[in-house]
Amino acid sequence: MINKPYNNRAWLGVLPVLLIVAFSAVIPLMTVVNYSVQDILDFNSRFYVGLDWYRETLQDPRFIEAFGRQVLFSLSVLAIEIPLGILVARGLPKNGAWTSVLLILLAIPLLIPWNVVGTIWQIYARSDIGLLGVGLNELGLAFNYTSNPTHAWLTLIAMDVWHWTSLVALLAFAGLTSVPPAYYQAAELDGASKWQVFRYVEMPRLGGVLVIAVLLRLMDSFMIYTEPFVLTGGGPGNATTFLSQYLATMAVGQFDLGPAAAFSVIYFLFILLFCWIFYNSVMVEDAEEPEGQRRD
Amino acid sequence: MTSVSRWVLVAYCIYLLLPLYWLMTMALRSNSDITGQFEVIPSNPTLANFAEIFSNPVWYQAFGNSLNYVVLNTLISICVALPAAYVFSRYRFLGDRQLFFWLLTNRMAPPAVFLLPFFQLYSSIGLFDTPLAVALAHCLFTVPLSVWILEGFMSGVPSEVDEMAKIDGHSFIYFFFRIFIPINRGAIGVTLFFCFMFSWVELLLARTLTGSVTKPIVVVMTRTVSASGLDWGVLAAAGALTVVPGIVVVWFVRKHLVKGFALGRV
Amino acid sequence: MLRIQNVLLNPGLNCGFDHDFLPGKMTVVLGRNQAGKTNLCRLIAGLSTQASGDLSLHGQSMNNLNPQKRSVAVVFQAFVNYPNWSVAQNIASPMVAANADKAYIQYRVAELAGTLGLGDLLERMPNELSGGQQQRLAIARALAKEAQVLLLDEPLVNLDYKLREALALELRSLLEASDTTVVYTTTDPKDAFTLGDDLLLLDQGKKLQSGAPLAVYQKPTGLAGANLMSDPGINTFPWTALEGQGFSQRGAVNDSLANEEKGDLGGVRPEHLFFADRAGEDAVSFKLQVSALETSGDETFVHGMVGQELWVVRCPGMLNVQPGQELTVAAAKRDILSFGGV
Amino acid sequence: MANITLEELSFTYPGAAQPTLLPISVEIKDGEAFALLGASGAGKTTLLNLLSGLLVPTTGRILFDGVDVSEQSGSQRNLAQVFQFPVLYESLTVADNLAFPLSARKADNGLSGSDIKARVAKIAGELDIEHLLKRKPKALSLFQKQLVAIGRALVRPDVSVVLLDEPLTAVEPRTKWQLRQSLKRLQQELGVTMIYVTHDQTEALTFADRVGVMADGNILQTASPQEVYEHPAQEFVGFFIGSPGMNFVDITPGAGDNVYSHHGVASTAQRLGFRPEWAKLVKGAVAPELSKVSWSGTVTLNQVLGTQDGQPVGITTVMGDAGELKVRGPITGASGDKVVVVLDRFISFSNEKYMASHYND
Repeated sequence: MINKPYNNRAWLGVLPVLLIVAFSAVIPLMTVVNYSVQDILDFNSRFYVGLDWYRETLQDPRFIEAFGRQVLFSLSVLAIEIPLGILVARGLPKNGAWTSVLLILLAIPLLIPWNVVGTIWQIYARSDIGLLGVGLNELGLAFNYTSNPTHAWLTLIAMDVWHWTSLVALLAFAGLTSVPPAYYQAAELDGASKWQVFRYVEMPRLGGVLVIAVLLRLMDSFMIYTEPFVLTGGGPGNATTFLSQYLATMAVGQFDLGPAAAFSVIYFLFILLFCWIFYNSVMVEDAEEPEGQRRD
Repeated sequence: MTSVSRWVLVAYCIYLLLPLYWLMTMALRSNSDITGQFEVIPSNPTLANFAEIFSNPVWYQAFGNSLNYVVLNTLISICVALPAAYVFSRYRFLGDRQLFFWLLTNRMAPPAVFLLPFFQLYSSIGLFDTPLAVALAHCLFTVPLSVWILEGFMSGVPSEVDEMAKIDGHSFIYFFFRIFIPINRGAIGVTLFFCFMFSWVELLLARTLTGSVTKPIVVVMTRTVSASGLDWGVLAAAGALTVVPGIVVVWFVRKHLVKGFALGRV
Repeated sequence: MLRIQNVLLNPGLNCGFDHDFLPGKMTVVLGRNQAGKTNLCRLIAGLSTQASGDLSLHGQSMNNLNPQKRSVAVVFQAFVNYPNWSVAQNIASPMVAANADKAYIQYRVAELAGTLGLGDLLERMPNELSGGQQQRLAIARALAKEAQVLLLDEPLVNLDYKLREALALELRSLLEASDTTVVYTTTDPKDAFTLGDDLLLLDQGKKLQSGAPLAVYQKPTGLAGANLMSDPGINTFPWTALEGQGFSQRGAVNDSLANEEKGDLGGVRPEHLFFADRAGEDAVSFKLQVSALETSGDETFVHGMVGQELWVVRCPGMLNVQPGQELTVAAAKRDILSFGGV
Repeated sequence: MANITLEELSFTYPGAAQPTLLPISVEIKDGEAFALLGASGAGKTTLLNLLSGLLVPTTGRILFDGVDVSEQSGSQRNLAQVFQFPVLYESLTVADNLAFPLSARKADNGLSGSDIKARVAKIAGELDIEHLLKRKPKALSLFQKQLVAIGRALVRPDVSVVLLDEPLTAVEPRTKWQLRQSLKRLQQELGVTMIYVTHDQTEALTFADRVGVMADGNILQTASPQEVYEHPAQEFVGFFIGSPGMNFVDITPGAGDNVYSHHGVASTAQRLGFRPEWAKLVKGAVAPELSKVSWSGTVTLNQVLGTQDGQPVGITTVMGDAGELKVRGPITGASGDKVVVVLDRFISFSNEKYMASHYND
């Protein structure tokens, strides 16, 4: 695909997408921004309040706590899933019958509806009927994620690792299998150690794929809602109430539109930032390696 | 290094399978049996819970409702995304990069942000509690997702194929439907799968935009959580049933699965 | 007859060129990489390109006809076939587009597959074929269109040299009989002689000269044109090297036109040089310091220095000449080209 | 540097019906430049992978200086390989790339940091790529990258053999001959045993002291370029080398004395082979001298390839009772003329094997 001709008639192809997505994105987003700068008592009495709601939200201690918890959650999840994913990918056999079986096994958690993941872990970790819960208690740790915040946190992280590490593993595996066999052969002939093979042959190839994995995981974990809602409902207390959870309660529950709208806009801006990083890292046209044409 | 990673792989697979095993055992035991005594291997498994789901209208209607809007959403997304992805992969045009990026921001947008406006929008145009409402709302992420994945696959097909068709004398329509789409059937398969999964899985918007008439399975499952006197067996069975379609379909799209997850960027 | 007028092969150029392609004949467009060969093909076929120019076929303008409407068929450099269609469907594609009737398509596909050695591969998919077979399939499809103009853009460059040799001759016999106007682009002067009834020489988007292969070979209009017609290119020398060999600059038999690049210069083609054991009085000789040797069996290329210039001598058969030797090498006076400085 | 012996070496891919490589016995002397020439699918890559330790032989043995290495890995055989496209460590500079084979084996070759630097500087000097030492591979052209890859293969002073798998494939045609020349110069100067795999006859005949011509998983002939060109051991070798290759004509010499027996052609000979430049064209329908082997026919195609002394020179294709023959020389006749192809020299074959060379004195 060396040259893409410039052709504005191409807009015809893009119009339907624009209409549909604009209908479900632009109009609602405008209403959110609209609400975020007004105080609305009822339909016909609303007046402009400028950035008050933003200031209020940013100073709202519950927002800051929820934001802190969200960042802690996302970082801890990433810190586990990325290295674990690479290790799992390196453990996978490159070809042979076992490869496709293992790939499908790894893909299963990614295909389970998010709420069912919450349900599975809810059943699995309960201290009365759960294999994990009962097991841990047998070992003498008074484990109860419904009452103890730390236990709740650990269970949440364990669940997310269970749910999403496979994505990192599959992406890393795709990166590893894109290494032409000649590189491994050259390294072996050089007498490179296993560590040197990983650092000088595999890592340069993994770089691009890992950026995608990190950013995808960061964005998805940053807006997580369903699994914590099912597992802990944000409890005990609001020990595990993250941003989406807090915004959902504010927006639907108490109906104070202004702060909820401001909160939404702030939240969306964060996601926009991650998107921009993801877009620039993915769309850079890195020069493809010429594989040499197989002649016949 | 590889021996360590081989051990990590084995350990992780066990870690992966245990909860699934537990879900299956729970689904095969009646609620009283579960709360009765703790067993690792069920002594008297029964299929009562599954029977309950298939007989109780609340459950199977919920499955039906979910399927309703999910299929609708998937069809809309794929029909709309195909021409757009073709155009993104073949041409440069005014604002193409910005539009492509804007689509990405919608795929990544937290549903919570759109909760409030959607609720107002759809109720104001009288679409509340209809499958179309949730289908259209989910288009917010399934359409961008489809465009990105399809564009990733389509830019793998050399543009000489398009030019060859032109020179052979085929009209664009003939080329698009009889040559281009068959070449990309693998990509379309995996895109359909991802739209289906994303729409099937989403809870927040589905719960907000549906009332009693079109209550989807995701809502039924989470609603029973908060009620006291919870029937674990039935819940586990329902969970197991929702896992099945994923596993069945994954076999067909396994070749392109990873590329799909990476939004076509691998 | 295909006529192209004020053609600008890339936007940077200021003056376009015209050319008439001999109807029913095979014209070879010879030029280095990036000379604009592919842009020319895309312009004639009507595909998107930066090149611009007026095209007319049998008098009617083709400028604003889309590729579907132009009676032009193309074979690309990379073997392009429809991956989702079988060999038979691939060949039938242009006829299906022209909605010819079924029986005729059936017959024509079998006939074309036969002539191009794909007879027993009709049900196979393109990716199951070898490189040579894939390109034969692309050629069969191009012929199936029965267009008045057939463009072949360096079709053989990705093939093994033995396959290239065979396919070049096959193409020649296939296209000689037909009354299609064929345009064949290449970087290899050998193709120019094997396939070309007429030649068009391109250099950085500009037309150097055109004409029959032998005429262009013997009467290059400049250094660039002369270089294109020999592989490796022309050996050049300052006129002073010919002192006392009874040779006047302007007296050269084939006094070619002035050339702007390097000023007063003499040139001799590698294949016109021979080792000096039989240098008669109608020849000139040079001192060659041998630096390297290349042989392909039927020919040997002797690389060496003559004064400050790097020369190549191309002689038949195998030679046992050692690097480091100093030899005298000669060429007939009539083979000396002179490029007077402007 | 090692002397390499292959004894009845063959290979069958698991699950394949017949062997990809038939039993081969060849001896490659220490410091020799050996070329494996064959079309795609002739089995040269399989043989290369057996030599590099990637594949284990089905039958036969590989000996490096008399030691059986058939089961050993590539690194145990202490060899190096240059691939079709440049294989470099993207994250390391050129200098580190060149030093890597030495530093990675520092334990057993006992070289100090300064020895390695000196060795790298020497190799960089040989390939005149000193100005690239500080750069990363990304910043180099394809030609330069392949030069560095060759440097990596030569940097180990004790390398047993260097295998080259069609190293010029990805290089721009115009610059191929420069890379060929530096490779040949380095081989002679460093005296490293090199095995060069290619399907291009010019690369093989230019580079090698001896050429092994392969077809259908077998080495048909192993001889010097001159020998392989002048006296092909099999008809395929005569056809494959040379462009166009050898002409072949079926003959039945029979017992009595005839033009064939005058040239010492054995009665059991079945075919004659002659290269286009070993024959001359004579105008007219009848052979001038009966003492020479000749066939009459009509000219069907004139391929001009240039001029000699102002006269067009090239390949003339003649269609006659002996089939289609190609003759290289001055183009005299136009297509349709009656001509006679007179042989100056030819080779007699019986069941496709070389019997003898025959000359017209």
